[in-house]
Amino acid sequence: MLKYIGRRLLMMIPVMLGVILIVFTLMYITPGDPVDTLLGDDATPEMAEQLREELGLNGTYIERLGKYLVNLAHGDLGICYSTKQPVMDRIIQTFPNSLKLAGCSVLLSVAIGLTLGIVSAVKQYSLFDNIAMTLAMIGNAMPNFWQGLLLMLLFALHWKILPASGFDGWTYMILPAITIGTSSAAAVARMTRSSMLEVIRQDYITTAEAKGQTELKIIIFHALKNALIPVITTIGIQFGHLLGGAVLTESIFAVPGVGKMMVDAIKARNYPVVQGGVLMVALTFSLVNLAVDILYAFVDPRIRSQYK
Amino acid sequence: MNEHTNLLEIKDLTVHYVTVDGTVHAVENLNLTLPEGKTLGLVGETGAGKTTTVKAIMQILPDPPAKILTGEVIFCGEDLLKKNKKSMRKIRGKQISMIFQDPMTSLNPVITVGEQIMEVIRLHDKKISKKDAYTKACEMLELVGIKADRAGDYPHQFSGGMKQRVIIAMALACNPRLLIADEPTTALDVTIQAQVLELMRKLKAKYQTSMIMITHDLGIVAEICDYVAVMYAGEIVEYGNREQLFHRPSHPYTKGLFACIPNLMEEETTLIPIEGMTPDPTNLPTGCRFHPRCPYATEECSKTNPASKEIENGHHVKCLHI
Amino acid sequence: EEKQTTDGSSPAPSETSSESASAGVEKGPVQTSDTEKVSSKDTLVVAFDREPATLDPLGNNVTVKRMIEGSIFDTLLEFNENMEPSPCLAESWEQIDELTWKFNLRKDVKFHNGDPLTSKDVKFSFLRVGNGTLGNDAATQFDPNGYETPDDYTFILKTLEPWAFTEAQVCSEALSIVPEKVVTEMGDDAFGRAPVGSGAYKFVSWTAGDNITVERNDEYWRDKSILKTIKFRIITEAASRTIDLESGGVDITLGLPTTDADRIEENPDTQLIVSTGATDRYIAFNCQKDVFKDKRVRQALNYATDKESIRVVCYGENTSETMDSVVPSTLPGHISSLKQYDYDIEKAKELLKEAGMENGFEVEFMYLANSTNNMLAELLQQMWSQVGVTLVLKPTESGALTTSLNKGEQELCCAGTSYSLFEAGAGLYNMFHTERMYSGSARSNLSSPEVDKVLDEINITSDAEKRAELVGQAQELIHEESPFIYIAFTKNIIGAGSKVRGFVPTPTAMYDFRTVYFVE
Amino acid sequence: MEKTKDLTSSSEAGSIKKRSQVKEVWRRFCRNKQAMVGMCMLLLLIFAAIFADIIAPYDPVEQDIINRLKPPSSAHWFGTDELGRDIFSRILYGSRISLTVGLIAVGLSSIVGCALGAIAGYYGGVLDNIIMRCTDVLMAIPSILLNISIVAALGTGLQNVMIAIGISSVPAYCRIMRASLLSLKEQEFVDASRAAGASDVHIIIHHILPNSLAPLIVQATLKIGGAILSCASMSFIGLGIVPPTPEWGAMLSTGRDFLRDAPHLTAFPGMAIMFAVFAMNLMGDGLRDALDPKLKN
Amino acid sequence: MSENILEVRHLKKYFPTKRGLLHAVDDVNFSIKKGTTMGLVGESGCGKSTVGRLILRLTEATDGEILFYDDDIRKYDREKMRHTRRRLQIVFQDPYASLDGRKSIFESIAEPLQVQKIYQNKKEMEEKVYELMATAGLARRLANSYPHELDGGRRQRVGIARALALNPDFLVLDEPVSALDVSIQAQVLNLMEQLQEQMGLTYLFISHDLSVVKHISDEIAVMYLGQIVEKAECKDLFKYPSHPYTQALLSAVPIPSIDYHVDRIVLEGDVPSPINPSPGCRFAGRCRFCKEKCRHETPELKDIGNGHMVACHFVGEF
Ligand SMILES: Nc1ncnc2c1ncn2[C@@H]1O[C@H](COP(=O)(O)OP(=O)(O)OP(=O)(O)O)[C@@H](O)[C@H]1O
Ligand SMILES: Nc1ncnc2c1ncn2[C@@H]1O[C@H](COP(=O)(O)OP(=O)(O)OP(=O)(O)O)[C@@H](O)[C@H]1O
Ligand SMILES: [Mg+2]
Ligand SMILES: [Mg+2]
Repeated sequence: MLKYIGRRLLMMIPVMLGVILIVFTLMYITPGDPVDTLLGDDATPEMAEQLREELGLNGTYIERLGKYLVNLAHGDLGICYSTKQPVMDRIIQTFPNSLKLAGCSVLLSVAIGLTLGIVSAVKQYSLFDNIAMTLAMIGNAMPNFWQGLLLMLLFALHWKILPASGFDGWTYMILPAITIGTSSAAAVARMTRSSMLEVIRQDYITTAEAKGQTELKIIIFHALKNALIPVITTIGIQFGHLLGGAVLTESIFAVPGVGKMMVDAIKARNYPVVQGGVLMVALTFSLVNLAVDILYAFVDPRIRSQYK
Repeated sequence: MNEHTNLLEIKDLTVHYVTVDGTVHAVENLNLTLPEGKTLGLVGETGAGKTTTVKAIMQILPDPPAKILTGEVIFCGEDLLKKNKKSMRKIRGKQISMIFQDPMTSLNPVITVGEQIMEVIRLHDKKISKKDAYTKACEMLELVGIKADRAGDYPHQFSGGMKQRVIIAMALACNPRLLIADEPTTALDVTIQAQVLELMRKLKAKYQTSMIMITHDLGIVAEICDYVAVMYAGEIVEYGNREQLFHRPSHPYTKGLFACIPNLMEEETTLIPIEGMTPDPTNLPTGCRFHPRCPYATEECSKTNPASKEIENGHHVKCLHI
Repeated sequence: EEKQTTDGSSPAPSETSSESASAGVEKGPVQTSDTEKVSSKDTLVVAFDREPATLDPLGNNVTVKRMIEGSIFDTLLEFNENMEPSPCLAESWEQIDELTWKFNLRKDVKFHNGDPLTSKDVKFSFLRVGNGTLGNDAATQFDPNGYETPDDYTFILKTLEPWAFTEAQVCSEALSIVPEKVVTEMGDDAFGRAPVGSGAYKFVSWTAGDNITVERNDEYWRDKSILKTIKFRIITEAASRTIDLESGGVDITLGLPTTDADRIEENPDTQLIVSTGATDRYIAFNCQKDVFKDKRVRQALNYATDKESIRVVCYGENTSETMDSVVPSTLPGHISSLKQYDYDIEKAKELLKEAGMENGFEVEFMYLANSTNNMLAELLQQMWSQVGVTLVLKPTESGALTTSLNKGEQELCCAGTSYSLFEAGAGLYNMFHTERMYSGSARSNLSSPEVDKVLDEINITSDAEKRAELVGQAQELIHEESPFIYIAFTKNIIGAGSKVRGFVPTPTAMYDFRTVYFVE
Repeated sequence: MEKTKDLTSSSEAGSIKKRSQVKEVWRRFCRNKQAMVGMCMLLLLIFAAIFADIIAPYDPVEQDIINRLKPPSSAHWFGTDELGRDIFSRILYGSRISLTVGLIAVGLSSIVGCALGAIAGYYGGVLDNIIMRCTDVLMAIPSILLNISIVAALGTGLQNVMIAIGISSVPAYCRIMRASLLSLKEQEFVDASRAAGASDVHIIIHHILPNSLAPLIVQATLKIGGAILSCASMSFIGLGIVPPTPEWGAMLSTGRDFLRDAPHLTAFPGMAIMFAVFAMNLMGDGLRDALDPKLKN
Repeated sequence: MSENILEVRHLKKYFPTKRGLLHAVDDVNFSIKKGTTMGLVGESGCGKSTVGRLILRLTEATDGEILFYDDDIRKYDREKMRHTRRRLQIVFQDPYASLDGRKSIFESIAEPLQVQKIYQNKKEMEEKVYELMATAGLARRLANSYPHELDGGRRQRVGIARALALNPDFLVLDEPVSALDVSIQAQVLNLMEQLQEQMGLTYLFISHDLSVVKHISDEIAVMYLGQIVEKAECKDLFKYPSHPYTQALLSAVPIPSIDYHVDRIVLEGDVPSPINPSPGCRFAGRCRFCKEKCRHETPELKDIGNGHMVACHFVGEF
């Protein structure tokens, strides 16, 4: 197992290099000059040139890439063009927030999605099933900003039970987590339902029944664990996406997250921050994937025995 | 056959599967008795309704689509069909246990075999401690010839034969009075099959458990059954003890079955297969259900469904021409 | 120096003119009445729309940053309610000759760390700005070798040429006075994240992306703040800012979306504060492009535009004001007598015909993609189609837009300008002087010798009256050239909780929160 | 003999025509109630898209400033937008672009994704490793960055927007395809086909694809709404559809500023998107079932 | 020129696995005469299917020769192999798994004709398919059915029709009846025999059920762990089973009669792992007669007369 994890960690290196290369190239070919955004409107061309020199934007593609990689090898992600902070600091400021938010949303979506999915599967074709699956579809299709603002209007303005925006404590996390959570809950619910449906038709479920086990316990002890693999996969992907992709929700609820930081940086062509942010998200994404794979092993001994 | 008390008596059992495509008459007016401590072989083609019958005994038929229309399943003097869910759960696993058709899929792949055996022990003996249950589970494994230290292993770490033995251990864990084995060896290799049969025979001798053995292999029947019931399209067409059936097969279907098995011991001639296919269960033939495939069928066979006749002591045949 | 914003999403909180009930303020804050009891609440939460990159006065000038800086730092001079430079850190000042100015500093000023503020710090602050590369041109007119500190409380500065806006420039927050010792110790970048000044508030904390908190400076050299703490919260989403105000999470919201103004006014829990600012919104022809080289084409399209409709739809009937000149009505020298290009399709067609363009043509309109600008563009497109002009819309992503505009690639764009020095001349110079072509403020890239001449003259005219007159001249000339289509003067719309008292919408955007308090 | 029996029955049924697989799937599809509801919904949308010129009561770009932001009324069923345009007409016209974007972007990404996934899964080894690592990389890059760069490189315009959206969702399909391929290629019927002399391409197209379609269809139908929304978010930062072209996503984003005063600006395009997504999902589920001959309706 | 249609020499297949080389087929030699049936029996996992697949090159052999009409097909390139496939066909073990569940019976049978592009004319091809269905005893009306709608016997017939589509000379029958019910099994076996008579087909009949193999084969090879341990004429093998494993195998088959009583030789334990097998007789671990020698020396396949070959050191001694 340790060896397996080690190998997977090693495999992350080429992926990270690929991420850097692609992001670097994408940013390189995208028109727009960070200097224009950084400098005020009344800056002179000389100032611009000087700044460009200072930021190392004058080198060729290869020079710049090489320099970035060398710095990276020393653990240096560069300096944010606008705030002049090390990119690492900026990531440290925003990343935990995104992590918390993503974590909460995933927990929520798992709670909702699993319950809906299981009940739907057990009561296949019932009214509940139909309603739950329709809700899932709507939850999936409903734009986040819409849902977010509606939630905010209801909970913060109308009922005044939750704060509207900001990120000051766990109460602040509820609304954004619901906003994101419900849309990914839809995916989890659908996935759970279909994989549960497959499992409850298996022979070992009948075996458990023949032992005299109760229905609830059969579902919890026997069926769920077997149905979990595709659900975990979905959750892993969702988690990865939420880390850097909850931009709209982050800005609506004024959550200082890494997604918003990256989008702002992209708009300002703040290269080091974009690269650092993407790298961080990619790294976490890979780690989450690894965690998912390890989780597989926990859930399913057959997979466990493959990790040698 | 009545010299023993009957452990199980099935009377007029009718089970239908109601589906969109029509109603499957899986089991129709089925009567069956099993004396205490004996083994009954239930033989018949695929789809004859063997599994349905035993699932009806256990009351684990999927509902919907399955519907038990009429009948009684009297086990130890009580009609199981009248029992509620809860008391039925107490009987399952404890009084009657079942071995399913496919050892490869009957074990939960993500739970250790020890725990799976423990589960049934603890379900029916609420007082037993976890540790004792585990010890008991290990004993059961040893009993079926698997080393106790493998209790912590997962099903995929066992071979097919071992899995089947685990299932047997699980089924025997609570000393059931009736063990139902649904084609316990079809998925296994001949040599492994021999091992499993050997084991079952030993256990039967040791615990005096009554058993229903479902199979379509007459060879297995010859080996371990005391009584044989031949099923065809949801009905028992012939019932008798081993000698009666093997020496004097009387129903044309039973005869056909014997004729189409290549026999290792006898000098070979050509096989005489039973013509045609199992009838469409949603659209059964009128009269005797076997008549479209029966070489002796007459006009009458297509009209009257014959009643079961006792042609000798305990040998029942359902044919007009006996 | 002025601030131009090319985005027009929601007018950023900008400069407002004069104090409550005075000319610029249309809808002043609720006044204190005797029956109200002062609340013990002593934290004010102010929401604004974007996070400053740094709080170093040296950094790129963004309105929000200046406002926060205003509370942390002091400048030598400051604008009073009539937008005239008045004493601040400098008790008094005088012009010694055409180029030389002398400032006498107060002796009782201490930085937040306890060190006294001396002329050395002033010199250091001015030099820093001169050396900066970050687009700060606040000191470009000053002679870097001309700063003198004869004693601890006297500071002398020299301009390179005679320059009329020296006093106004000294008021600008870029020339806030920073402690030399602290800055040298901390380094520029770190100082920008945790500034130390001499202002009414001390910096407390900065949670990236979330808030910046400052606390009352109890050692302040003049009236201290009533409230103990101010928390500046960053809420980028306009709708969220409004909701947070309504739900009580925020006490003052800057940059309220125009669509929410009515709601805030009607809500008994909130109050609306509207004041005229010094911000223009206009559509700029790129005069260097062939289509727009001919003044008549520009005038024709000006006639073809129903400016009032655009203003009402995009900037709100009551939250903006008709723009009748490039100089905002609040600035000295503004003239309201210009003959407007009133919406007149016939006249437009006529002029186009004169210019030989009666068969119509295609123009590309480049603008920052956001919903306000989209509306503006769509309205314009429909209007111009009536005179045969096909407007090709090119909404552009912000990162690429500035670069394109700075290269003058656009044919037509929309933009806005804030006159942050409150000197029309300074703003006009940046927008229209040939010198400034293709710079960030000069979106029309106009090059006219007559205009240049007047603007040059304004620069060296120290007499305010005279200057105002020249500004009037410049406006006429520019108006005739028609480089812009005037859309609106936008107002500053501020929302506040109904319990907030004492907020004065100052003209400088360096809102002074010292007088703010709550009632029960 | 059984054989003769079957043969005799065949002579009377000799007229039985061989049905093609497509027809067969269609027949099963038609029997699925939900799928038919979904298809009717979609047909309605397509009908609206094609005949928008005829049905729409107003010109979708005709502005009427006086009547801006009017709530639904008999004159304007869905009300008017911020420039006084008829929202109903705009939704009708908008279906053209939105449906195109949804369908093409999803179609593109699913085709490319499937092809890559199929290659990776079928051939395995180094190729598999390379392709899968590439998708890992692609998955880790924020789609907004990808979209900005792709559109910046190719230029704005509907076509490029669809390509951009398509590319950023390739990895998901690639993964799904590969996963089902890994298990499918070991199946005996694949060997049977090979034993008959079939080429790899034949096997992938005729056996593996039809058998792995179910999860792909589910994924694709779920993604259609997402594609429309990402098109909107691109328009929102100036990379997508250029106004005044009506497009649901863009209408939704513009309406955002008026969410509280004129909720109908967001509600109707939002419902239109949901309607389309719902229709697609119903159809997708129906198609999945229809593709599987084992499931009878 | 020999009368052998197929000859296999030193056929080897080692699968690389994580735990080592899996010796699925280890030096297998046999030949089959035209028009006869060779039975291949052995426990699950002993490599029977692999042999069948190797012969068709569905799996590439590690080593050895496969002479089809005295020509080594292992040397053929893709195209030539594709053509040869017409003459070498296989009927798979599991009729359900070997049919694509989404293709109708017609499509499944037509596939070989399509991929080999035998008929340009659609009509002709259809006719051929119906003809094949008739040969295999399938009613025409089943053409539009799907595999799941058929019972096992009919499915297996589809598999057979499919294999016959290209008029092969040689058929590998990989446990064609093990998934079938006894009565249907008899039908299929009869059909096979009938086809062999009519078309002069040659079969390699793989099974683990000795009674079935006995019924259909002319010659039988018994495999154990990738190797052939005994090979003989059908009658000889049943009369004088000489390898201890063959004896156990024979005794393990339940006899559907209560008159015979066989002394069952129950083999202890399961089939040992074929990964990196240790030298010596592979059956040694389960053999009742195992001696010291068996553990070290691999027994050769020896002729004990009449072409009856056995690989055991102590053949005839017990
Ligand atoms: N869940 C179900 N729904 C509908 N029909 C069913 C269901 N289960 C079984 N049947 C039908 O009922 C009949 C009897 O099935 P059953 O499983 O009892 O047969 P069996 O004798 O056990 O066959 P096998 O030897 O294949 O196990 C068959 O025709 C079968 O198709
Ligand atoms: N592709 C493969 N990769 C690795 N090992 C394989 C592969 N195919 C087969 N094997 C192994 O080769 C051995 C022989 O397999 P094969 O399928 O030939 O057995 P068999 O005799 O046909 O068994 P059965 O009776 O179960 O069909 C087995 O141990 C199997 O696990
Ligand atoms: Mg059964
Ligand atoms: Mg095999």
